[in-house]
Parts: sequence; structure tokens; C-alpha cells
Amino acid sequence: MTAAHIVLTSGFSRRYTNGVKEFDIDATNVRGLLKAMDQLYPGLAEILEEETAIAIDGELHEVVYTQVLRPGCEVFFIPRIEGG
Amino acid sequence: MLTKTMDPAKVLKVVGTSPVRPDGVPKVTGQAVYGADTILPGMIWGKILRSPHAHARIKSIDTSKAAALPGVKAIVTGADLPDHKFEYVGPERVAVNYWHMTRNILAREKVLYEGHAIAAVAATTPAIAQQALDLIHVDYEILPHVIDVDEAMKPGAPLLFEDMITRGIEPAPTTPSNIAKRLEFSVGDLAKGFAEADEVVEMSFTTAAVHQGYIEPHSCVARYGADGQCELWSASQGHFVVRAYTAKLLGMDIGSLLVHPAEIGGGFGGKTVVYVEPVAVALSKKSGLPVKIMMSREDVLKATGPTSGASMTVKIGVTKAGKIVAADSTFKFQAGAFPGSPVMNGAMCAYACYDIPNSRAVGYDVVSNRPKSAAYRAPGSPISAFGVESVLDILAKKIGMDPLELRYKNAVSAGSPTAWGPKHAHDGFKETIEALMKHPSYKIPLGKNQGRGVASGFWFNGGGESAATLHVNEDGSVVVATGSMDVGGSRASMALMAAETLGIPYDKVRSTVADTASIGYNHVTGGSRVTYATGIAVVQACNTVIEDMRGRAALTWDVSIDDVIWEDGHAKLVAGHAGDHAPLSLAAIAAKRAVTGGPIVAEAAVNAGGMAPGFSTQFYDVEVDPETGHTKILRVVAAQDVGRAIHHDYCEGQIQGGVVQGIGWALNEEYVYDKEGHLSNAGFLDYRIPVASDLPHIDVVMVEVPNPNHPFGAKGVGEVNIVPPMAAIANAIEQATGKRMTSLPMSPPKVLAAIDG
Amino acid sequence: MSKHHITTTINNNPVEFLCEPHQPLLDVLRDELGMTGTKEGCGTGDCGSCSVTLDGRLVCSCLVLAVEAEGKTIQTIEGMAQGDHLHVLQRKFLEHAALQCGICTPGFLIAARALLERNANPTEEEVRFWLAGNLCRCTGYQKIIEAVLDAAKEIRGA
Amino acid sequence: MSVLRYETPATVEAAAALLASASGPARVLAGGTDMLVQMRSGRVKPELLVDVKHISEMTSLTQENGGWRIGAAVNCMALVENKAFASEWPGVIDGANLVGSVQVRGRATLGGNLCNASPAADSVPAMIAAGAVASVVGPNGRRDVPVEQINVGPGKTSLQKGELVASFFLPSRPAHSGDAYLRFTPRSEMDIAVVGAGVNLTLDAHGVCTAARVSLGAVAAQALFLPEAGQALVGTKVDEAALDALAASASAAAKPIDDKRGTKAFRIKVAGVLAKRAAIAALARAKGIN
Repeated sequence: MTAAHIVLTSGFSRRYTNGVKEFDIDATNVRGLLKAMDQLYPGLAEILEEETAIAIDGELHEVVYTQVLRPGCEVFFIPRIEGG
Repeated sequence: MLTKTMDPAKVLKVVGTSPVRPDGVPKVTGQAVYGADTILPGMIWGKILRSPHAHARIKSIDTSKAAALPGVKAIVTGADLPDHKFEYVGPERVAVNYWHMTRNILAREKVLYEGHAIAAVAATTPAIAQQALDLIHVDYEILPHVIDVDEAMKPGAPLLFEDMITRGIEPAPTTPSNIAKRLEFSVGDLAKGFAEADEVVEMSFTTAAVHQGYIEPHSCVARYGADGQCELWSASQGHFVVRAYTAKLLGMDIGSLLVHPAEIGGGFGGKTVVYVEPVAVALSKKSGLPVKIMMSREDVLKATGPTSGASMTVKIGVTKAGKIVAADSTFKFQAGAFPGSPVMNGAMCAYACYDIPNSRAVGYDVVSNRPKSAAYRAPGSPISAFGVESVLDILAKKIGMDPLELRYKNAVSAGSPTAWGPKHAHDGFKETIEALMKHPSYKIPLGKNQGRGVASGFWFNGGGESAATLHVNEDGSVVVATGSMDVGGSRASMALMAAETLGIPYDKVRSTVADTASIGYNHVTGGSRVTYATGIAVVQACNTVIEDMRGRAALTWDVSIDDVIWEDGHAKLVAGHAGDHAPLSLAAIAAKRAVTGGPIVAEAAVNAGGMAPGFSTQFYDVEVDPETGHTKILRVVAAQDVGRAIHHDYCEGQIQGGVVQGIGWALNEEYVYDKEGHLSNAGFLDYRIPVASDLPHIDVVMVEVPNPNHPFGAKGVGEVNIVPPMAAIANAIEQATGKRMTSLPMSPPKVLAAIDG
Repeated sequence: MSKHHITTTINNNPVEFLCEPHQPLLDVLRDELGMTGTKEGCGTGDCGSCSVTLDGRLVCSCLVLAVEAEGKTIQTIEGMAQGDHLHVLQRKFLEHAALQCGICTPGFLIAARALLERNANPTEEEVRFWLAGNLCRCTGYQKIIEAVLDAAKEIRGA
Repeated sequence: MSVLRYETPATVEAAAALLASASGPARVLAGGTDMLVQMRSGRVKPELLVDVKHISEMTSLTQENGGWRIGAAVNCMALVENKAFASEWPGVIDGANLVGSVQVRGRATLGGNLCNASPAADSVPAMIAAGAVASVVGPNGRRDVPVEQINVGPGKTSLQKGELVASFFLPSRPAHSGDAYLRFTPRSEMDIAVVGAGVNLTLDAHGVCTAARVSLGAVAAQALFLPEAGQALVGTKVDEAALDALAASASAAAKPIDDKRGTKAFRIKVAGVLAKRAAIAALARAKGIN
């Protein structure tokens, strides 16, 4: 199963993953992805859930455990949007 | 879990038409109940004492004389609200800091802007409450103040927070400043990019803070019961968020606060926050009586969030062939008294329309002695667009290319990269440019002192949490209830989507907004998210009801549910199946609901994703009087990708409204502060929003590139239309006068000064 | 406190009330008589949301003292429809989507009726200048102007 | 709001007596469209309001020895709707028709617009250009005062305690006369003049200007009456040269301030521009082309 390619913003990675921006994670949904990230950087899952939105192959979503990850998809954790 | 997608090409009977909105008759007869219209038995009136100074330390507040005034029932100050830990909670861009928020509701250590609330009185008549305010004595230690963003950033500028260290700078600075945060989005190699450019333009721009300008001042009625259960009637853009903020600020648990959605007299983002609600609840709690608070227009302009004024520098390089190769900008946004300007949105949206391989956008969030900024229609995007779209116009002239052509050559489409990471997943931008290129008015020749200006705009559009319920009544009519506040006609849109999905006429659907005790959580009505996200919840609820009714028909006909389909509002046997059962209408099934299992109800809740961004491209023809600098708008054509218009006329109305707000922002609206940091135009006479006689016909072109992630292909419509106007009008003025205006508003004195040179 | 006793006719009904001399007519209509159809948008006569007619004259009720209404006839939005029969302007505003949030709508309807009573065949320019005293922030005015022109056409029987 | 007394006298003399005998601050209430805004903001705290709208002399509009007598409490809409007056004094109508909005003009009066003493009042330059004379009534009788002598500074008039303006008299108009008032505002309506210019001129049978009165608003502490600017037109056919001289004279006379509505430089330049354009409009009307 080809892994999902995960990318963080430079600001976020500077603060929480001492600059590491890109990862390849085997996961079939966001819950699995968050658990894997939390193993690499304890406490990171909670921060990702609270502070970011997620783009899967360009489609924007809020961070929801059940969100499916297509094998080999591209995932970006980006700042959440708030409108007027 | 997204709902199944209707075939976009399927001919729709109801969606796309323009029926009358369910809240229409009450609004045209004066029966509709807005925030200030609720009247409760025994109700008293609250008024808020506001700071006359732009920056001062509060040494003491003496309310004894006011308390002694007959008719005064309660007085509150900051001390009556619990304090909060200093921490940022929630998503980085919209981080909420309750330490700041409670201080903006009622000041504690310092007043940070003229109009900052200090105390509030509730009394049996408005006149007594006003008299009581005059009897409250506040001992101030007046401090130096700073209004302008560039001044506020200078070392040695008066500090609003003696301990504010800029976030987002590594290593962190050691000295405090008024810069709350720095952020940066960069991609590619700037030096290489600019080296490839044949033409580079670098220019600085400023924009003024502008107010949303909703005609209804903030108002609410609160009733706090002796049992700790509180009810609130509030005109807001999100009664669930009002409940969350108010409960937190009062130290209440959320369950004991019930918020009724009063009709709202306009918000445009400015009513996604709270000002008077926590004060009214505190006064009601202390007095034991219902309390009504209504802001005056002066309060609204002095003390509620405008969008940021900004100072920016934009540098863009293009090749002779019209390829944008590099862009580098710095945006400094005024956040007002507390951190939280929309500078991150501005930085992200700056180049979002264009596929630029090498770009950087740096943003600064800067506090100054002005009311805390709040969201205003695509917050941040119109501000950065003013700089970027002006520079693009100059570059187009330098390489002799039509401005639409230059934009078209670099326009993003599905798969194009963005500066903040993920690739675009949706089309829609090129189509708006094509719509203008083909538009007959784009070729109308212009006369003396006249000019045509073009600009484009991007906005994310939101998704997020929404809940909806559907009840089927005995006669087959249905009730759709959601928790999404309705300003622009979303009750009608929900009814249209429900009627289409269920296959029943529009007027069989009653569409309502439920209070916080009657429906699941709904996020604010903002970010142009409601028709998209709440629409998905409504259609899901309808699909659940359809499954239920197919089951009841199968039960009635003793067949398997798989042999029953739902079509044109009827349960029908699959074609060719044995047995001759006539189709069962919704009404027929509803009439027998008791025997087939009981009430027919469904609730759906979603955290909607997959929303598509909004794109708009517009052109403006203007005539400038060379002797007075007055700019007259002759013609406007605004194209916008709406995905699919659910309610045709209300969709068009959103675009016309955004264009006119943009015209006001471009030509006349600004905050004028005097030397003492007092707002000298705190009223609708000198804070000039456009009037009917200022405007020509506004020609709207609704481009429909459906979003497959929505059952009817809808995209957010409400906000992107305000992004292009300012730059487009600046570009038109440049063509009419030969002068490049780089500071908003482009008021007559400024344009005349430019013309006279 | 020395309240004045005022006798008026509001929407063809005899109405009496007590008021302080400093109270604007708008506050008495809304807070004393419970007629909240007339709205306050600014309190300084700059937005038109509080428009009513006073002896047939279109005015801002925030710039009229309630005591000045003694012996006068007042028409407010609540009196514009006849029972459930909407006035043609009310109907046209709904048909043309001439309102969104609706807070300015009562003021616009009262002002537009005053115009059509004087001029049943106004040009677009005349409608725009007559209604310049009514601010709207949601619609951009376009559909309001179309609704008024359409109502005028129907009234003229054109 | 301190305890407020509200009186509705039936005669001007009774109104004057009330004002003269008032111990605390007392104000005339005509249209109230400026007064109520200032009361609401606390800038003015009267203890007595004298409502003059029940005084027939102040609310009537009549012809008098060939001219017009306008009650100081006639509201602008009533004036604008009077066809006979409007056709004879189109410039005064220009001014009256620009005060606020239709709603404001339904209450605002020429007397109130003048005595509120805002330097930017729209009806005042037109009335000065027209040569209007105010009939002032006080405790010791009546006196006639040219309108240009009423305002002496922002919010200040030359009226003594107990005096009020009862009405205005506009003289009969010689043939071939025309007047006009223009103002500059960022919005097309609902605005306060950044600059205002009123011109009233008379031509002889050959089209030569025999008399001209020019007045500017919003460019000094009160509306300015500019005899020298008028002289720039007298004896000419109001040609381009004369108009440029008028514009230069008007700009020179302007003594504006920088404020939230406009800069000094802007007002000085536009004063000339508007004076010229107002003269052109007045000329057209004098020649019977309107």
C-alpha cells in the first residue's frame, strides 16, 4: 500500500517538528495518520486536531478522524480558514 | 461521509429559481423581530460607559453615586467577569485568547481605544441608565497613544502590552513591541525568479480601516434566571458561537445558556464576535431582571471591529510574454487594540489567483489604539488584492498586454500550485475572465477623463460543522430547521434544496432557524459556508427521510425495500415488478405514519469538507472630474464563479452587495482620527457608505462551474465579490487621469492632489 | 418627571401616550407603543431606517420629538398592508429580492410610497435621488430601484 | 438629559418673550434636524425648547410687494414644492434641495439652517447671493438684517438673547436675472458641503452683466459674501475671461481649514471651480435657458 505523502507548513514545522516538513505515512484514514504523527512527535496529534485544517489531494477539510486517505495521496496540514 | 452527488447535468425543477424567502413577509410588514425588537415583561435597559481616551491606565472606578440613583438596578465592571489564563486556543489563524476577549468586553487594567467599554448600568428607563453613566467616576492615568500601523511598529512607539513578544520570529525577540505576530509563506527561488523577469514593478500601498457598515447596531436582550438558566435574544451571525463565547466569559457551563436567533440586520463578518451579550447577561444576573442593550451608531463605529487598515509593499516580475515569474510582498495589518488581524488570510490570498513559481508573502499583525479588528467579507483578501492587482495592471501596460490577457495567461486551474502548500482542486477562475472578455460592454469605447479598470479576486470559502433536521407533517408538508443564521436568504436556499431532493413543491417546505436548544451545533454563518455545508446536512436529512418512506411503502405493499424507488415526490414500485400499487405520495405515507412506525423525522450533522474557493473578475468604467477629483462610476460588470446558483436572485444580490461595499471602500470610507486618538467621523454622515444615487446599474455575470462535492454543485458566493473592486477602480482612475493612486480611499481631495501634481 | 400627554392618529388609529419632552418619536413608537417595525440605524437622521410620514410628509422619526406629534397623523410600516393584502411596493420588494437582511426595508417602503404618491412615473434617476436618504448595506440598491419602478408601473396600470 | 421644558407659542413676540425670560440655556425648535442630533450627542443641553411651528407668520410663504416673504419655519420640501417660488428663485431652491435627504428636508427650515450657523449650510450661500433679508424679532421689537450678517462663526450668530429670525424677504427680481447654487460633496446626496458656491446675476438687454452677488460656503468660519468676486462679472458678458477672474477671486477669498471632509488646498481650488460653474448656471437661467 503506497504511503500518503504528508507536508507541514514551514512555520508549523519550525514550531513543532524542529523543521522537518515532509513525511511518508502508511494510513488509510486521518485517525491512523494522526496516531502515526503522534508517535514521531508526542502531543502533535492534539495540536494538529486543534490548530489546523487538512487538504487531501487539494480538497480542503477540517481534521476529522474518519476522513479516508487514498493510497499515495498528498496531504497538507494548513492554517484553518475563518470567513466574514 | 459526503452525501451522494446528484448528477449536475440533471434538469432541476426548483433549485436555481427565485421564490420569495420565508422571512420576506414579516420583513416587509415590520413584523420581523430583530435584536433590539424583543420586549420581555419587566425588562429594563442597559447602557455602557465607554472610554473617552485612546490609551489610559484605569486607577479606580467609583460607581457609588450611580448606584444611588433611583431606578438603577445593577452596575457591572470588568471585575464582575471571571479572568482567564493568557493563552491562545484553537486554530492559529483564528486563535481565540479569552484573556484578551474579556478585556475587550469590559476593560480591566487599561483602556486601549476611545470607546473601550469600562462599565455598564441597567436601569428602569434608558434616560436613567444614561444619567447613571454620567455619575460613574473613573480615575485615569492617560498614556501616549499610537493609531497608525507604521508608527505602531517603530521602536519606542507607545506599547499597548508591556510584555508582548512577537510570535513567529525565531529566535524570539527580547524586547516587547506592538507587533503581535510575523508570518511568511514562500515557495521557489525569488532571486532566480526576478532574474528571469523583463519587467519588475515594486510599489507601496496603504489602505484605511473600514467598517462592515451593517445598518443594525449590535443589540440583544438577556434574561438570567434565579436557577442559573439564562436566555439570550441576539442578532448575531452565529448563535452557537455567541453561546460559547458568552458562557466562557461569564464562567457558565454552555448547557445553561440558551440563545435565540433574532433576525439580524446585516453582519458581513462583524457579528461573528460578541460585544453586548456578555454585558447584558452580567447585568441581568445582578439585577434579576431581563436587560436590553442596544449600541448607538457612534458606539458601533468607535468600539466594534472594522477590518484592518494596512501598509504594504508589493514587488512582481513578469516576462515580456506575460509570464509572472516572481512576487515578493510585505503586508502590515492593523489588528486594533488586541492581536488578531486577518493578515494571514491576506498573505495566503495575495497571489492565490495566479500560478507563480517563486513567491514570498510576509505578514505582520500589529496592535494600535483602535477598536479590535473583526472579520469583514473575505477578511484580508481585498486588502492584499489592492496592492497585487494594481501592480499587475501596471505590468500589463509595460509589456503592452490587455490586463485580462495577462491574468488569463497566469490563471490557476485544478492542479495548479498554491503558496501555502496544497494544489488547487477546482476550476472556475479562467471562466470568470473569459466571461468578461466576451462581454459586449468590455468593448464600449470611452470618452475624455474616462477609464476602464480590471481586477480579480480569490477567497477560500468555508465548510465546517452544520446540523439540520427534517420533520414530515401529516399533510405531507415538511419543516426544515437548521442552526445557521440567515441574513442573505439561506432559509429559502435550504427550502429549495429540500424541495428538490424530496420532489415536492417549494411552498410545501417551511424553513426555519432553530435556537441552540433545538438543533445540533452549527458554526457561524460566515466564510460563505452556509449554502455549501448546511445545504449538505439538509440534503442528507432529506435522503434519510426518503429511505424511511421507501421502507414504509415497502411495508405497506409487502415488498422488499429494494423494489421501491423515490421519484417526483412519490414512492414507486420498480418498473416491471409484479403487483399494481399506485405510487404513494409523501402526504399519503405521512398520513399513515402511525401504523408504519411513528413520526417521520431525520437529523443530519456534518463537518463538511471539499468546499471549492470563490473567484471573481470585475471591470469598472469611471469618469474623473479633473477640476474636483470626483470619481463617478459609469459602469460595473462583475463575473463570479458560483458553482451553481441555488437561489438565482439572492445569489445575484450577494454579488451586487459586495461590489457596492467595494466601491465605498475604494472611494469614500475611512476612519479619521484626530491628534488625541479620537474618532472624528463616528456617524453615517461622515463615515460615507455609498447611497443609491451614487451608483449605476451593476451588471452581474454568474459563471457556473459546479463543485461535485455538493449535491447541487454549489460554491460559496457571499464574499469574493468584495475583493476586486478597490484595485479595479484604482486601475480605471489611472487610465482616466494618468495618475496611479496607491492609498485608499481615493477620495476627491487625494485624486485632485494627484492630478494637480 | 413632567411627562406630556400626546394625542395622535397612528395608521388611522387614535393613539394617546405620555412622553418626556426629550424623547424622539422613534423611541416612543418602539419602546412605549411596541411598534418595533420602525428601526433605528443611526439616531442622527443619516440612514432613513426610521422613516415614517407625519401629516403626509416623509421624515426621520429619530429627528422628531414625540411631543411634536401632538394632533398629527403618523403612518408607519405596520399600517402599510391592509390586513393580509400587501401594498404593491411590499409585493414588488419580495418579488424582486429587493431585501436581504431587511433592517432598512421598512424605511425604504415608507419612503418609496411617499415618492409614488407624488410622482407615479419616476425615472430611475429620480427614484435613486429620492431614496438617497435610505442607506442599505446588503443589496447595493439595484433590486430596490427595480422593485420601485415595477411598482410604479403597476400603480399606473401601464 | 436635564429636565426639559417644551413650549409652543402662537406668536413670534410670545416666542421672543419666552427666550428672553429663560434662565438656563434655551433654543428655538424649528425643524430640529440639527438640534436633535446635537442634543443626542450632548453638545447642546437646552432646558427650554421654543417650538415655533405653530406660529402662522413663521410657517407661511407669501408674495409681498413683488418679492417673496418666506417664514423661517417653512420646511425645505414645502419651499421646493412651491412652483411659483421655485421658478422665480431656482438658485435658492438648489440650496434648499441639497439639505440632507428628502426625510431631512421634510423638517429642516431656512431659519434653522441659517441659525444653526454651520459654515457648510447649503441654503445660506444661495440666500446671501439672492440678497435675502432676515426679519429679526426680539424683546425690543423688529429689525431687518441682511442674511450675510447673521452668522459670525461656527455655531454663533449675531442675534441677541431673546431674538429669533421670524422670516426672510427676497426682493422682486429685475428681468434677465438668474441664480444658482452648487456644492461639492463626495457622495451625490446625503452629505455636508465640502465647498458651496451661490451666484445671482442680472443682465441688461444686450447680455451685459449689470449686477452680480457671489457667496461661498464651507470655506471660512461662516458663509462669505464676496462683493469683489461679483464685480469680476459686472460690465462683462460673463465670458471665459470674466469667469476665470471670478474663479481666481473666489479662491483668493477662501480661508478654509483642513478637516475630515477636505483639505485646505482642495477647498481653495474647488471654491474657484464651483463659483465659475455656478455663474455659468446662473447665466443660462438669466438668458432663459434652464
